[in-house]
Amino acid sequence: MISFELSEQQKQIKEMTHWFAKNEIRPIAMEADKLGKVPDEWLDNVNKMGIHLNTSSFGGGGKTSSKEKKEREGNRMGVLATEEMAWGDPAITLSLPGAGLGGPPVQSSGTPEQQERFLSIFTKDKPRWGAYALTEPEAGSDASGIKTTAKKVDGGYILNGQKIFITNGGRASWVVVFATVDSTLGRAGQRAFVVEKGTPGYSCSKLVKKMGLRANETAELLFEDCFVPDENLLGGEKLYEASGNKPSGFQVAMKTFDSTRPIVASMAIGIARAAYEYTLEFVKQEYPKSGELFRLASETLAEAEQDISAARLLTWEAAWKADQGKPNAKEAAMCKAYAGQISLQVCSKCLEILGPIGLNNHLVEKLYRDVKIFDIFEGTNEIQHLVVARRQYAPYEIRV
Amino acid sequence: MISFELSEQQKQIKEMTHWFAKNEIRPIAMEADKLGKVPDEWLDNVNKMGIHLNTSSFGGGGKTSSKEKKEREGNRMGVLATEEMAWGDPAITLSLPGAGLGGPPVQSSGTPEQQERFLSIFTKDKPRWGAYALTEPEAGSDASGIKTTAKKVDGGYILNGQKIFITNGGRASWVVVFATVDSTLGRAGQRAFVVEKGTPGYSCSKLVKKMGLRANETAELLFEDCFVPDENLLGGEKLYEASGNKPSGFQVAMKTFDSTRPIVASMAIGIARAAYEYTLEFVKQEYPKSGELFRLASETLAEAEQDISAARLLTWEAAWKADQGKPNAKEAAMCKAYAGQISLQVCSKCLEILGPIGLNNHLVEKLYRDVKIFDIFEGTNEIQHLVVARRQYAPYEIRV
Amino acid sequence: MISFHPTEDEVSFVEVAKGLAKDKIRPIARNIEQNGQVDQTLVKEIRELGLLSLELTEYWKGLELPLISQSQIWQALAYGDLDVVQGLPGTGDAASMLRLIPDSPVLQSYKKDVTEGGTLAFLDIDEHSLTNFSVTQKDTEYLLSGTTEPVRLANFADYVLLAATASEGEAVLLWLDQKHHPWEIEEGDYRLGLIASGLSRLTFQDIPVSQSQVIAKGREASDLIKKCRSRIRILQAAKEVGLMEAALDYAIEYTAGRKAFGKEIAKFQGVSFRVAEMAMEAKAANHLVWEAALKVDEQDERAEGLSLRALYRAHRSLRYVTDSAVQLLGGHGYVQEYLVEKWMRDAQAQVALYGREKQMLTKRGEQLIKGEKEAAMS
Amino acid sequence: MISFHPTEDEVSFVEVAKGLAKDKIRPIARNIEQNGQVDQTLVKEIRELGLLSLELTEYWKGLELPLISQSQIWQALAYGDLDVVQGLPGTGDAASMLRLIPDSPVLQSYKKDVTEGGTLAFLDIDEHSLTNFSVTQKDTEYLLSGTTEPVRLANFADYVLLAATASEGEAVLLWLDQKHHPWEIEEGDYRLGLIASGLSRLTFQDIPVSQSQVIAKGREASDLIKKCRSRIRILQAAKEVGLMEAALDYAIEYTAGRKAFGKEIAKFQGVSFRVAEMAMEAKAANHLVWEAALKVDEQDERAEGLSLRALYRAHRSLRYVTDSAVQLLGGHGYVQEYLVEKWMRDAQAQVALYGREKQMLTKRGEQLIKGEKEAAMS
Repeated sequence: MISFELSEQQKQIKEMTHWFAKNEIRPIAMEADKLGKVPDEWLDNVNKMGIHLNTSSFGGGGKTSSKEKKEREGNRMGVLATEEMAWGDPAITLSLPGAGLGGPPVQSSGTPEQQERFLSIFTKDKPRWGAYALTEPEAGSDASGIKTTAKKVDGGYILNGQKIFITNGGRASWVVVFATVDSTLGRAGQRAFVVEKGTPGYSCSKLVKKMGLRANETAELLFEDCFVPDENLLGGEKLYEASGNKPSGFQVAMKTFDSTRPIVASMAIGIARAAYEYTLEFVKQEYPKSGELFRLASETLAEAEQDISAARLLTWEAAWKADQGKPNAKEAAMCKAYAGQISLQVCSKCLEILGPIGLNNHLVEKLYRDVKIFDIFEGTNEIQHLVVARRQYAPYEIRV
Repeated sequence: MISFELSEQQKQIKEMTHWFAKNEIRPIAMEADKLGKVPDEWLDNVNKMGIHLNTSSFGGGGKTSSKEKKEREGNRMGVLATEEMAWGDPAITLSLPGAGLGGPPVQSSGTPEQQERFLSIFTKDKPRWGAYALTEPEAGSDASGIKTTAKKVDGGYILNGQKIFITNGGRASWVVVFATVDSTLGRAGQRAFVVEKGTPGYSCSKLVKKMGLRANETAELLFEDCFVPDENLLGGEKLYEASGNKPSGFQVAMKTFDSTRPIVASMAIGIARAAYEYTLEFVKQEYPKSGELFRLASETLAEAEQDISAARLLTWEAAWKADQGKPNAKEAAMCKAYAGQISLQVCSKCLEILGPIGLNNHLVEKLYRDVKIFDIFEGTNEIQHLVVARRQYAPYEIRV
Repeated sequence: MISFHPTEDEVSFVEVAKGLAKDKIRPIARNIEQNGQVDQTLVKEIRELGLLSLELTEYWKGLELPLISQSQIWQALAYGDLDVVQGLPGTGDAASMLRLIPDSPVLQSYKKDVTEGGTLAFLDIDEHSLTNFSVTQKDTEYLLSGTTEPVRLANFADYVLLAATASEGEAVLLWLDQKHHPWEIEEGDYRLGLIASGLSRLTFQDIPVSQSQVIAKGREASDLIKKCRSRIRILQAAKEVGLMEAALDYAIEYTAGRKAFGKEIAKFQGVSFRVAEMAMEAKAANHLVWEAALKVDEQDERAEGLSLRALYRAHRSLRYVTDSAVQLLGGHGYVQEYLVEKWMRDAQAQVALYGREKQMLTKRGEQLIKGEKEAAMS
Repeated sequence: MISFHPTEDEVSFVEVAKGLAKDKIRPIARNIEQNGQVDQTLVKEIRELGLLSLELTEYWKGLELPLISQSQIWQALAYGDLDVVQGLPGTGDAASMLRLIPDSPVLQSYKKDVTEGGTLAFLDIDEHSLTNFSVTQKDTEYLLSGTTEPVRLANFADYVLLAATASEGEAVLLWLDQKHHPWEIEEGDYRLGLIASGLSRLTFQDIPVSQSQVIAKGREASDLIKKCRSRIRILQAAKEVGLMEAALDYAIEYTAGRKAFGKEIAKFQGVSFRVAEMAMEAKAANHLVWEAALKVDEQDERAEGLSLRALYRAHRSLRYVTDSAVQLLGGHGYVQEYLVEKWMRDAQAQVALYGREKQMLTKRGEQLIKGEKEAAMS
C-alpha cells in the first residue's frame, strides 16, 4: 500500500535525531561556523553518547536479524535521520565522528575482515573518522577519469596521486581511496583501497576555506609512493577478479553514490527546511498580517514548502527502492539533483523575505552558504541530470 | 550616444505599420485562424496597397542613396515594423505577399540579374510570394546536414530531395532551395538555387496542419529530377568559386539567419505584446482593484512587461549591429532565443490571468498557439544557445 | 511505513486503464478532437469497466475507491489522452459532491437517471469568478441569472450541481434539472484545447429554484464545497500527471529514434538535460498528488492545503512538460501529425480551467502563516 | 535614433574604470574582504580620478554625469569586485539626494567636510522596514528612536541623510551629524557578503533633531525621496550588471581552460547552454538598466517604473549568474581560492539590501494597471 506515514521505528529515529539536532547541534551552529570548527569538547561528548555519522548507526542499534519477517528499512531510516541532523546544522552533522561517506563502500564491498577492522574503531573512548577520497584536481567527481595510480608490488600497492575536497580528510583514521592499476583499462583498472592514517607517503597537504560548511573540515590529500598492503585493497583481489572485472573500483564508487545520494539529498532538504521554518517564524512575528508584504511572504513560503515536500518524497522513494533491493540509480540521481537545486532557491528566497535584517547574524544566511555545495558534491546537478536521462533512454539502448 | 528613442523615420514606419496592423490585420485575425487561410480578397487588396513582407520594403520606399551622409537603419526599421505587424497577427503577417524569408538570400547573394529577375515580380497586379527551403525531414534546421542533391549537368543542375516546413511554400512563385553538389564536401558542397513554380519535377506534396499560425500556409516541397538552369544558381558559379569555397550555400544560409533571426524575434515580441496588452485591458475592466487577484495580476503583468522590453532591446541591439555592418551572430541568436522563450511564457501567463473565460474566443489563446513555433523555427532555442556559447568561447578557440 | 507499493487491486485497475489508454484512447484521440465529442463505443466500454464510477458511493452504484487508488487510475487513463478523459460523460467533477452527500433527499428522484448515464456539470461559482452570474435569494426561492464561466461537460449536461454564494453571503448548493431550470448553452468558439470536453458557458435568465432543490446551505454547504474542491483538485492533478507521463515518453521515443546532424537527437546538448528535468517534474508532481490523496483519504486536516499545493505543482509541471515535449520534437512538435502539439494545447486549457497557480499558492501560504484553521476563517 | 554606441567620453571613463577594476580592485578584493574595509591607497586613487563624485553637482565639486554614463562607469568598476565598490567611502547612496538638493541651506555648513572626504550613510526608512525605528514629531523637533535595518557605509559614516515618514504620516528628510545627533553602531555579525561595505544597524536613543536639520518635509520630501530612490535603483542595478559580467567571464575562462572526463568542461552537456543563458541574462539586465537610466536623464514620467523593473531584473539575473558561475566551477567554485564563491555571497547580500524582487514587481504592476499617476497616489 502506498503510504507516507512513518513506521513506529521510523518515528522514533526521527524524534530522537530531531531532539539531538535541536538541543545539541543547533545551539552551537552559528558559533561553530564562526570558529571554523566544531569544538573538540563537544565532539568528545557526542562521541561518548554514541552519536555517529553513519547511515547504519541510524538504524537504532538493532540489526535486523530475521530477514524474512521484517522489511528492511535502513535506507529510509537513514534519510529520515539525516534530514533532522542537517536541519540542526549540516557542517556539524558532517563533522560527527564515524565512518561517514567511507562507511558505505567498506560495508558494501569490504571483506568481513575489513569490515571488522575498519568499522570497529568507532568506539566511545575517543572520536574517530573515516573518509572517502574520489575527487581529483583535474577530473572533478569523474569516477572514470581517476589519475591516482596504484602500482602492484610485492605484498601490496604503491599509490601516487592527489585527492581534493575530502570531508574530514585531515582527521580521518582511514580513507577509502580510488586509484587505477592501469589507466588504459579504463574502469576495469580501478581499485578502491583503505589507507590508514600514519601510512608513510600519505599526508594531508591542505585544509581549504570554503563559502560555507566552514565548521567542517575539507582536506587535500597527497599520496607519494605510499605503500598500501594487499589486505587494504577493498574487497580483496577476489572482488576484482570475480565476474569478468565487473565489480571494479568504479562499480564500488557508483554503488556508493546510489546510497549516498539520497543521504546527501536529505541533508539539503534538512537545510532548506531549517531556512523555511526559521523564516516562517520570522514572518509570523515580524510581518504585517495582510497587504503586500504578507502576500509576498505567503506565495514565497508556499512555494518553498511544496518544493521541500516534493524533494523529500523523491528522496523517500530512492531510499525505499534501496530498502527493497531494487535498482535506484535514477531515483537517487533525481532526488539529489532536485534537492540540491531547490534547497538553494529556498534559502535565497528566505533571505529575500528577511530582507536586510537577515544579513546580521541570522541562521538563514549561514544555511545559504552551506547549501550550495549540495548541488555540487557527490556529482553535480549536471551529472545527476545525465544519470537520469541515461536511465530514461536505456530502453532504446541509447547512451546519452 | 546610447539612445532608445526612435528617429523620425523609425517613428513613421512604426506608426504606419501599427495603423495597418490595427485596422487591417487585427480585425480578421480570429476569423483567418478559423478559416485556416487569409481571405484571397484581402490579400489582393493589401497587395494593391503595396504592403509586402519583405524587410527591405519596410524601409518606406526610399532607398538610401547617399551612403556617406545617412546612417543605415534598414534593420532597425525592419524589426520595428515587424513587431507592429505581428502584433496585429503573426499568421497574416507571414502570409503577406512578397519575397518573405526568400528575400534576404537573393538580396545578399544573388547576382544583379537574379535580384532583378526574382525581386521585381512583386507587383501590384496580383499577390505573389517567395519562399525559403532549408529544412529537411531528417535534418531539422541543420544547414550542414542537407540531403537534397544537386547534380551538375549540362546547362544546369538536377535536384532531388524533400523540404518541409516551408512558409508560403505552396503558393510561392519561386523558392530558394539549399542542396549539396557533393555531400562528402560538407559545407563547401552546398549551393543555393532559386526554383521557380511550374518547373517540371518541382511540386508541393502537402500542406500541413499546425498548432497555430493556421492562417499561414506551411508546405512540404518535393524535387524529383528537377532541372534547374545555371542562371538560377544563387550568386552564380563565381560566388562558390571565389575565396576558396568560402561563401558556399551554407554561408548563404547562415548569413540569412543573422538578418532573419532579429525579424523572427520581433514577431515573437509583437505576439507577446499583443497578449500582454489584451490582458492588461481585460484586467483593467474585469478585475477587482485591490486584493489577491489584483496583486496576482500586478506581479504577472509586470513580469511580462519587463520580459517583453528586455527582448525588444536585445533585438534592437542585433539590428543596430547589422546596420552598423558589425558581426551580429551572437546578438541575433540571443534575441531570437530570448524572445522565443519569454513570448510563450507571456502568453501562458496571460491565459492564467484570463482564466476559463480566456478559452472562449479570446485573442490570447490564438497567440499562445501561434507563438510556440517562434522558439523552434529559424533554429531552435537550443541551437541559439549553442550559437551564443560558441561566440562566448571563441576567444579561447574552443568550439562547443 | 513509507512505501511506494500500490496494492494488488490498484495494480490490476491501472493495468486495465493503461491498456485502454494505449490501445483504445490514444489511437482515436485526434479523431475525437475533430468530432468535438468522445464516441459512444468508447464511452460504453469505459463505463462498463466501472471506470466512470470510481468516486461514487454504493448508493450511486459506484466503487467508492479511496483517492489514492483513483489517482493512479485516472493517471493511467489520461496517459492515453487528457481531452478524451475530460470528455467522458457521466457525473464528472460532480461525482465528488455526490460522494459527500450520497443520501441527500433532493437527489433521490434522480438516482435512476444519474446511475444510468445522465451527465452532470459542476458549476462552482467561487469568489473569484469573473462573471456577472448571480444567485439571489427571494423569499423561499433562489433566482439564477447571468452567464457562467466556461465549464467542462456543460455542453452535454442533463443536470447541474451548482455551488455558489447567494446574495446574502451564504453558501448554497443547488440541484438543477434542465427540464425545470432551463439554461441556455452559449454557442462558444473553443480552439485551444480540451475540445471534446463539452466546454460551454451556461446562461440563466432569471430562473427560479425552489427549496426542494436545495441540497445544503450555509455552513453545511460551505463545508461540503470546500471538501469537494479538495477532491476535485486531486483528481484533476492526477490526470495532469498522466498527461505528463505521456508527453515525456512520447518525447523520449521520438528523440531516441531520430537523428539530426548525424546523431540521435537524444545526444544533443540540452536535449537529455531537458528530458531529465521533465522526468523529475512529472515525478515531483506525482508524489505531491499522491500525498494529498492520502491525506484526504485519512481525513487529515491538512488535506485542503495539500490539495492546493498538489494542483499548483501539477499545473506548473504540466505546462513545462508538454511545452518541452513540443520543443524536443522541434518543427514536428508543432504539426498535427504528432500528438504533442495537441497535448500542449490541452494542457494549457486544463490549467486555465482548474484554478490559477499563483492563487492556489497564495492561499496555501496564508494557511502556513496563519495556521490552517485561522486562514480558513479569514 | 536607436543606438548602442557610448559617447567618446563614456568610452574613456569606462576604459579607466575597467583598468582599475582589473589591475587594482580585483587583485586585492579577497584581502579587502578579510580586512573588512577598503584600503586607503585604493580609495585615494579612485577619489582622485573623480570616480567618487560622478553623481554630485558642481556645487559639491562633482562631475554631474547623466545616469547613462554613470551606469557604464559603475558597471566597469564593479567588474573588479562589488564588495570593494560598495565599500568606497564618501557620499554613497546619499549622493543621489545631494544631486537633487544641491543648494539646501541646511547643508551649506557641511559642504567643506563632505567634499573633502566625509562619509554619508543614507537611511531610507520606507514603509516596509521591519524595525521599530521611529521618527516622532514633537513641537518643532523630531525625536529619533530605535534601531534601523542594516545599512551600507553606516559603519564609517560621519553623517546620515535620513528619509522617513514621521509620526503624523508626513515624509521628512533630515540631515544628521554624528557630533550633534549621536547614534550607536551595533556590533554586528556579517558573514554573508559585502563584508567591506560598512554594513551596520544604527541605534538612536531618543535623539532630538531640530528644524535647522530639516532638508524637506511633506510633499516636497516625498517627491525628493521618490526621485532619489529611482536614481539609487539604477546605480545599484548597474553595479550588479558589472558583477554579472565579471562572473560570466570568470566562468568562461575557467571552463575553457580545464578538462574533465578528458575534454574541456566547456563542451559538456549543460555547461555551454548555461553559459549562453548567463550571457543573455547579463545582457537583458544591462539593457533594462540603460533604458531606465536614459528615462531618468530625460525626466520621463515612466522613470520610476523603469527603475523598478531594471533593479528587479538585475537582482534576479545577478542571483542566477553568480550562482551559475559557482556551479560551473564545480567544487572549485565553493572554495576561497577562486572568487566566484565570494561573488555569489556578495550578490545575495546585495539583493537583500536593495529591495525585495517581488515587491518591486508588484509595485510596477500596480502602475501598469492603474496608470503611473494613480498608482503613486494609492
